[in-house]
Amino acid sequence: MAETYAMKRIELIVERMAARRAGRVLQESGVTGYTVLPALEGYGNGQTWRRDADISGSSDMVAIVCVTSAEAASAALDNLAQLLAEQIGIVTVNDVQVLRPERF
Amino acid sequence: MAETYAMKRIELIVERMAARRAGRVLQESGVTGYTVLPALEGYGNGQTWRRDADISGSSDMVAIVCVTSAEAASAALDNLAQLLAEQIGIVTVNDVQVLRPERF
Amino acid sequence: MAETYAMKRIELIVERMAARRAGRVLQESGVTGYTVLPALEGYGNGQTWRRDADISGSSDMVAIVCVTSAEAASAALDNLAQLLAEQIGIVTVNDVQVLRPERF
Amino acid sequence: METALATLLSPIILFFLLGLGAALLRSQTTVPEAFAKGLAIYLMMAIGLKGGVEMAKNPLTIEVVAVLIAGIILSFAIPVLAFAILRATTRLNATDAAAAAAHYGSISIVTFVAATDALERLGVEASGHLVAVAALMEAPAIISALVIISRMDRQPKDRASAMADADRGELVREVLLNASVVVLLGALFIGWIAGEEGTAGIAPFFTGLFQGVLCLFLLDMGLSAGRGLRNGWRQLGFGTIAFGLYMPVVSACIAAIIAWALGMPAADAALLITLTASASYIAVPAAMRLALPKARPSVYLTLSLGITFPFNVIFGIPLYIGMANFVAG
Amino acid sequence: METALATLLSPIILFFLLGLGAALLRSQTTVPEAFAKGLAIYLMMAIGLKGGVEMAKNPLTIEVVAVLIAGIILSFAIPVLAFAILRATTRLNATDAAAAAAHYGSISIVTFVAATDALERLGVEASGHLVAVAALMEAPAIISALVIISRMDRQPKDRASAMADADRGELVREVLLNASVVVLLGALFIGWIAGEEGTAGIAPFFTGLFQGVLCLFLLDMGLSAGRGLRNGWRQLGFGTIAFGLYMPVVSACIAAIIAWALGMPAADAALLITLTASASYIAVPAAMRLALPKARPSVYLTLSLGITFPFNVIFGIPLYIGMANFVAG
Amino acid sequence: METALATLLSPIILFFLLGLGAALLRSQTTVPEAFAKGLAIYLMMAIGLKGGVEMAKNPLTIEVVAVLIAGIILSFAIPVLAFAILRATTRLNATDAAAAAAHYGSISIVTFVAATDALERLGVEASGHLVAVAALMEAPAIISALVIISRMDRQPKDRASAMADADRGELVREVLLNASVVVLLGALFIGWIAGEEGTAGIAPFFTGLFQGVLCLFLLDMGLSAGRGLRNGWRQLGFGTIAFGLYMPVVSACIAAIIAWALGMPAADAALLITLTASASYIAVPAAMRLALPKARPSVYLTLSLGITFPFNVIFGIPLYIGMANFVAG
Ligand SMILES: Nc1ncnc2c1ncn2[C@@H]1O[C@H](COP(=O)(O)O)[C@@H](O)[C@H]1O
Ligand SMILES: Nc1ncnc2c1ncn2[C@@H]1O[C@H](COP(=O)(O)O)[C@@H](O)[C@H]1O
Ligand SMILES: Nc1ncnc2c1ncn2[C@@H]1O[C@H](COP(=O)(O)O)[C@@H](O)[C@H]1O
Ligand code: NA
Ligand code: NA
Ligand code: NA
Repeated sequence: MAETYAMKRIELIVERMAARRAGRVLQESGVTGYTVLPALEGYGNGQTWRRDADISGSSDMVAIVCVTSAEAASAALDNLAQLLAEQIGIVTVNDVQVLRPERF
Repeated sequence: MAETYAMKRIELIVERMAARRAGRVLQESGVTGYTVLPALEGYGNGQTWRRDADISGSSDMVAIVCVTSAEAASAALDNLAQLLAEQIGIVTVNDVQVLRPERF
Repeated sequence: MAETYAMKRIELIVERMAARRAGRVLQESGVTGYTVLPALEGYGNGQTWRRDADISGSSDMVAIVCVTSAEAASAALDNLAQLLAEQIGIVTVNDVQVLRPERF
Repeated sequence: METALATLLSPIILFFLLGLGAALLRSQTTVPEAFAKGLAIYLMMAIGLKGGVEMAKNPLTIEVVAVLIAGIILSFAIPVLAFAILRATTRLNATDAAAAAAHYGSISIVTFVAATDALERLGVEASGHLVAVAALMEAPAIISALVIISRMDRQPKDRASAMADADRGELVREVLLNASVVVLLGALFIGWIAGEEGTAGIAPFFTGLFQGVLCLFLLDMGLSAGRGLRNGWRQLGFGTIAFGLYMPVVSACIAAIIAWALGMPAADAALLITLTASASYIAVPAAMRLALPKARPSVYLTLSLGITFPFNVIFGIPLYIGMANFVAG
Repeated sequence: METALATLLSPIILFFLLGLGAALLRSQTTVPEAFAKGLAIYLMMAIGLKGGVEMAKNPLTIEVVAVLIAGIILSFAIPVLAFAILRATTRLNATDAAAAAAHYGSISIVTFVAATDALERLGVEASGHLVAVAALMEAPAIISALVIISRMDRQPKDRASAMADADRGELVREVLLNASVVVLLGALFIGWIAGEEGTAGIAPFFTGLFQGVLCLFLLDMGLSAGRGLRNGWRQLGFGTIAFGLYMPVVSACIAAIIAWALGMPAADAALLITLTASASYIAVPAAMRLALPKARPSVYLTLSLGITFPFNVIFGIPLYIGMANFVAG
Repeated sequence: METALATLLSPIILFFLLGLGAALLRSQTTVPEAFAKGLAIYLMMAIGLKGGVEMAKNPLTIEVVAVLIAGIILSFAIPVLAFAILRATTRLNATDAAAAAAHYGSISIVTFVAATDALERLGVEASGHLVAVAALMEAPAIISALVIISRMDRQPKDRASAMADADRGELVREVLLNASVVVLLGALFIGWIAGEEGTAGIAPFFTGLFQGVLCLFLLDMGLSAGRGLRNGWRQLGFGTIAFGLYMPVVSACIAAIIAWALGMPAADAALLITLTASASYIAVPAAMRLALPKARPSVYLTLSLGITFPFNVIFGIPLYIGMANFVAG
C-alpha cells in the first residue's frame, strides 16, 4: 500500500463575498493551496437561501477546502476566528491522510 | 492556538430532487444549519451520469454538508436511514473540530 | 441509534480534464461509486485561478468524493499515486461512519 | 411522404440528428445546463405569448373549451391505458410501469413546437388555444399515475410509505406550479391581455428568434437523447423498447378519434394528436423522483427521451399530420 | 392615470408580476444564476451603447455636465437623509441603517430601463447622457454610507475592525470597477465613439431584442423579489416596511426640485427622478458584504428588492413621470 | 492604415479592449462560464451555417479541395516549425515547447470571425468553404505535437508513461469529436443541405444577431486574456513572449506563399493566412491536459490567449489582409 502521511483538512463554509478575504487569511497562515466550491442552497438561523432564486446573490455561500500541515492549520484557525466573528460562516478541521506530504 | 470543540460532520450525497426532503429531515433532527453543493457527474451501479449531458436532470445528485452536535447527528442518522431506503443516496459521518461551539 | 459501519472517504482535488481518468482509476480499484463536484476558484503554487475568468477552462479543478471500503481505498491510493505524479492534484483519505455497508 | 421529407430537412430536425449522432459516437459535446434551462424558459415564454396573442384574436367559444377539456381527459386517461399495456406486455414492476405511464399521459412541449414548425412549413397555422391545451395536459397524467399506484397498494401504510405533509406540499407545488406550467400559462395570459399591439415591442425577440433558438435547444435534446439511449437501452427489454415506439401511435389514434368527434380543423387536430402522442421528459421525471422515488429513471427516461422523442420528431409528426388531415377531411 | 395603466399593461411589468405571484405561491420556478447574469451583462451593454449613440448626436454641453454632477451629489446626499430617517423612525442599529441607506442612494438599472420603456410607450425619448448619470450614481452612495459609519465609530480601531490593505483594495475595486460600472461606462464610450453608423451591425442584437430580454429578466426579478418578500418581511418592523414605500417618493421629490432648478426637459427629468427614487439590489449588497459584513442582508435586501423595487416599477414610475411633467411644464 | 483604423474602431474590437483593460485593472467583472459556453456554441453554429449556405451556392471544385488540403498540411507543419523555433530560442523544455507548438498549428475561430468581420467592413466577402478549412485545421496540429514528443522519448515506456487504452480513447474523441469540430462541421453540413431557402426561418437568429453576440463574447475574451496576461507574463522569458508576437507573422508568411501558389482570391487568402497565424485557446489546451499533462498551461495559454490573440485581433488582421491583397493582386 502507498505510504500516507497525516495532514489536516480545513473546511470553511462562508459567504461568497468573503471568500477572497478568507483566501488571503489562509495564505497568510502559511497554507500552500485551497479550493473553493460553489453552494446551491442552504439553511441556517431558520432561513433558507437558494442561489438561483436570488438575483442579488447576497446570501450565496461557498465551501473552501484546504489540506495543510498541523501548524498551518492551527495558525489558520487562529486567524479565521476573527474573520468568522465578522462574516457569516463556519469552519471545521479534521485529520486526513495524504500521499506526497512535500506538496503541503 | 484557538480552542476547538468536537462536532460531527454529516455528508449526504443524494439526488437533487430529494434534497429538500433531506433538508426537512435534518431540520426535524435538530441541526442548526446545512449547505447544499451541486455535483457535476458521478458513477454508481455501473452507470455514469453527467449534469450537462442530460436535459431532464433526473439523475443529478447534490452533496449536503451539515456540521452539528453528536446528539443531533445521531438523530439525523436515524431519520435519514428511512429516506435513504427510498431515495438514491449515501450518508457519512465523521468527527471534526470547530470554533465557536455555541453556533451549532 | 442507527448502527453505523467504518468506511473510508477519499477526496481527490484534481484538474477537470483529468476527472474521467481519475474515475477510471477509481473504478479499477474496486470502488462502487463516486461523485464529482465542480470548483469555482482556487490557489496553489502562488497562483490563483477562477472558473468564470478563464475562457479556456484549462485551470479548472474538480473535487471527487468517493466513499469506499478500506481495501478498495488502499488500492485506489496506490493507483492514484501514479495519476497524481502526472496530473495536478491532491488526494486525502479519512475514516467515516456509514449506514448500510452493503452499498459500498 | 412530402411532409415526411419536409420535416426531415428542417434545420431543427437536422440539428437534433447532429446531437443524436454526436452522442452516439461518444463525443463529449454538451450544452451547459444553466444555458439550456435559460433557453427552455425563453421557449416557453415565446410559445405562451404566441398562443395568447392568437387567442386574443377570437372569442373564447364553446369549441375551445371542449378542446381544453378533451386534452385534460386524455392526459388523465392515457396513463391508465399505458399502465395496463406495460403490465401486460413487459416485466416492469407496478411502480416502474406507473411512472412510465405518467410520462406518456403528459406532454413534450418541444415535440409540440416541432409539429407547429412542420405545419408552418406546409403553410398552415393552428389556433392559439392549443398552447393552453398543452399546458393543461402536463399535470393530470401525474395525478393519474399516483392514483393507480395508491390503488394497487391496499395494505395499511406504515410511516415509511405514507408521505409527510411537507413532502406532499412540495409534490403538489412541483406538479401544479412547475416552471413550464407557470411560464406557459403566464405568458399565454400576458399575450392574451396585451394582444398583438401590446407585444409588438417584444416580437423581434420572441417571434424572430424562435426557430433559431429551437435549433440550439434541439442540438442539446439530441445530445441528451443519444446519451440516454446509449446508456439505457440495455436495461430495457424488447417489449419495453417496442412500447416506446407503438405507444405514441396508439395515443395518436385515440386523440384522432376525439379530434374527429369534436370536428376540429386539421391543424388543430394535428397538434392535439401530437400532444397526446408525445411523452414528457422534464416535468414528469422531476415529479416522479419526488412521488415514486423507487421507480427507475433509467427505464422511464430512456423510453421517453431516448426512444419516443426521436421517433415522434422524425417519424411521428408527419404521420400525425397525415392522420389529422384524414379525420378533419 | 392613463400613464399608470399603460405601464401596468406593458409585458415587462406583466412578466414581473408573473414572477412575483409565482414566488409568493411558493413555485420553485427559477432562472439559472449563470443565465440571469449573462442577460444582465447584455442589458448593460445595450443600455450603454444606446446612451452612447444618443450622446454622440449632440455636443457635450454645460447642461449635460450639470446633470452628471447633480446625479453624483444626489447619490452622496440621499444616504445621509435615509440614514437619519431610519435611525429616527425604526429600531435598526447604525450598521443596518447605513447599509440600507446606501442602497437608496445608489440606483437600480432595471427600474431606469422600465422608466425608459414607459416613456417610449408615451412617445417620448430621453437623452443619452442619462445613462452616464445612472453609471455615475452607483458608487457615491456606498462611499457616503461608509463615511457615516466611520464617523459614528470614534473609538480607536483594534486589529479586528481595521480593514487590512488587501481587503480595502478589494472593496475599492468592487465599488469602482464592478461589472455594472465597467460594462455600462465601457459600452457608453463605445457607443459614443462608434456612433450610429459604427453600431449598425450590432443593432439587431442590442436594440431589437432589448425589450424581449427585459421581459425574461423581469420574470427573474419578480421571482427574486417575491421570494425575498416571503422570507424577509417578518424580520422588518412596520416602520422599516413603510420606509421602503415612502423613501423613494421622498427621494423623487428632491430630485424633482433639482430637475426643475436645472431646467431639465420632462423625459430627462423623469429619468433623473426615477434613478434617485430607485434602490440598488446587486452592486450595493455585494459591496456591503465586504464593507459592512455585520449589516443584515435580510433587512436591506428585503427593503430594496422586495418592497421598493416592486413599488417603483408598478406605482412609482407613472408617478415620477407625472412629477417630471409638472416640474418641466 | 485605413484597414487598421477600421478594424480598431469596430465595436467587436472595442469590447475586446474594454475587457482587456478591465482585467488588467483587476476588475472582478466576469461572464459566467455556462453563459459563455452557450454563446460559443451559438457562434459555431452560426459560422457553420453561413459557410454551408455559401458552399451550397457553388459546386465543390478541385480548387476548393486544394485549399482544404493546404489547410490540413499547414496545421500539421506549423507545429514542427514552432517547436524547432521554441527549442532554439527559448529555455522551454520539450514538453512545454511541443504543447505550445500545437496551439500555433491549430486555429482560433474568434480570430477567424474577427477577420471575416474586418473584410465585411471593407466590403468583401470570402468563400464559405473557408469555414470547412477552419474546422479541419483544428486537430492535425495536436497529432503533430504528439508525434514530435513521442519521437523525442525513445526509451522503452514503463506503465506510468504509456497511455491506457481508455485514456487513449478519451483523447481521440477529445481531438476528433470535440464540441467545436462537431458543431462547426455539423452546422456546415446542415447549411449546405438546407441551403439559403431552408435556413431562412433561422436567419434572424444566426445572421442578424451574430455581430452582437460576438461583442459579448469578445468582452469575455478580453477579460480572460487580460487576466491570463496579468497572472502569467512573469513566468515567460523574453524569448517566449517575443515568440508569441513574431510566430503568427511567420505562419502568416508561409500561408501567404501557399495562397499565392494556389491562386486564391484575396478574401479567401486573407482568411487562410489568418487561420494559420491564429493560435487555439480552447480545443488545444483541453487536449494538452489529457495528452501532455506535464506541459504547463501557464506557458501555452499565456502565449496563445494573452499575447497572440490580442496581437492578431488588433494588429495582425489588418496586416494579413494587406498580405492577402499583395499575393492575390
Ligand atoms: N451547521 C451548519 N452546517 C453546514 N452549513 C451551515 C451550518 N450553519 C450554517 N450553514 C450555512 O451558512 C448559511 C448561513 O447560516 P447562518 O449564519 O446560520 O444564517 C446557511 O444558509 C448554510 O448555507
Ligand atoms: N460510494 C460512493 N461515493 C460517492 N458517491 C457515490 C457513491 N455511490 C454512489 N454515489 C453517487 O450516487 C449516484 C447514484 O449511485 P447509485 O445509487 O449507486 O446508482 C452515483 O452516480 C454517484 O454520484
Ligand atoms: N493544499 C490544497 N488544498 C486544497 N486545494 C489545493 C491545495 N493545493 C492545491 N489545490 C488546488 O489545486 C490547484 C492547483 O494547485 P497547484 O498544483 O499547487 O498549482 C489549486 O489552484 C487549488 O485549486
Ligand atoms: Na402524451
Ligand atoms: Na436611488
Ligand atoms: Na494557426
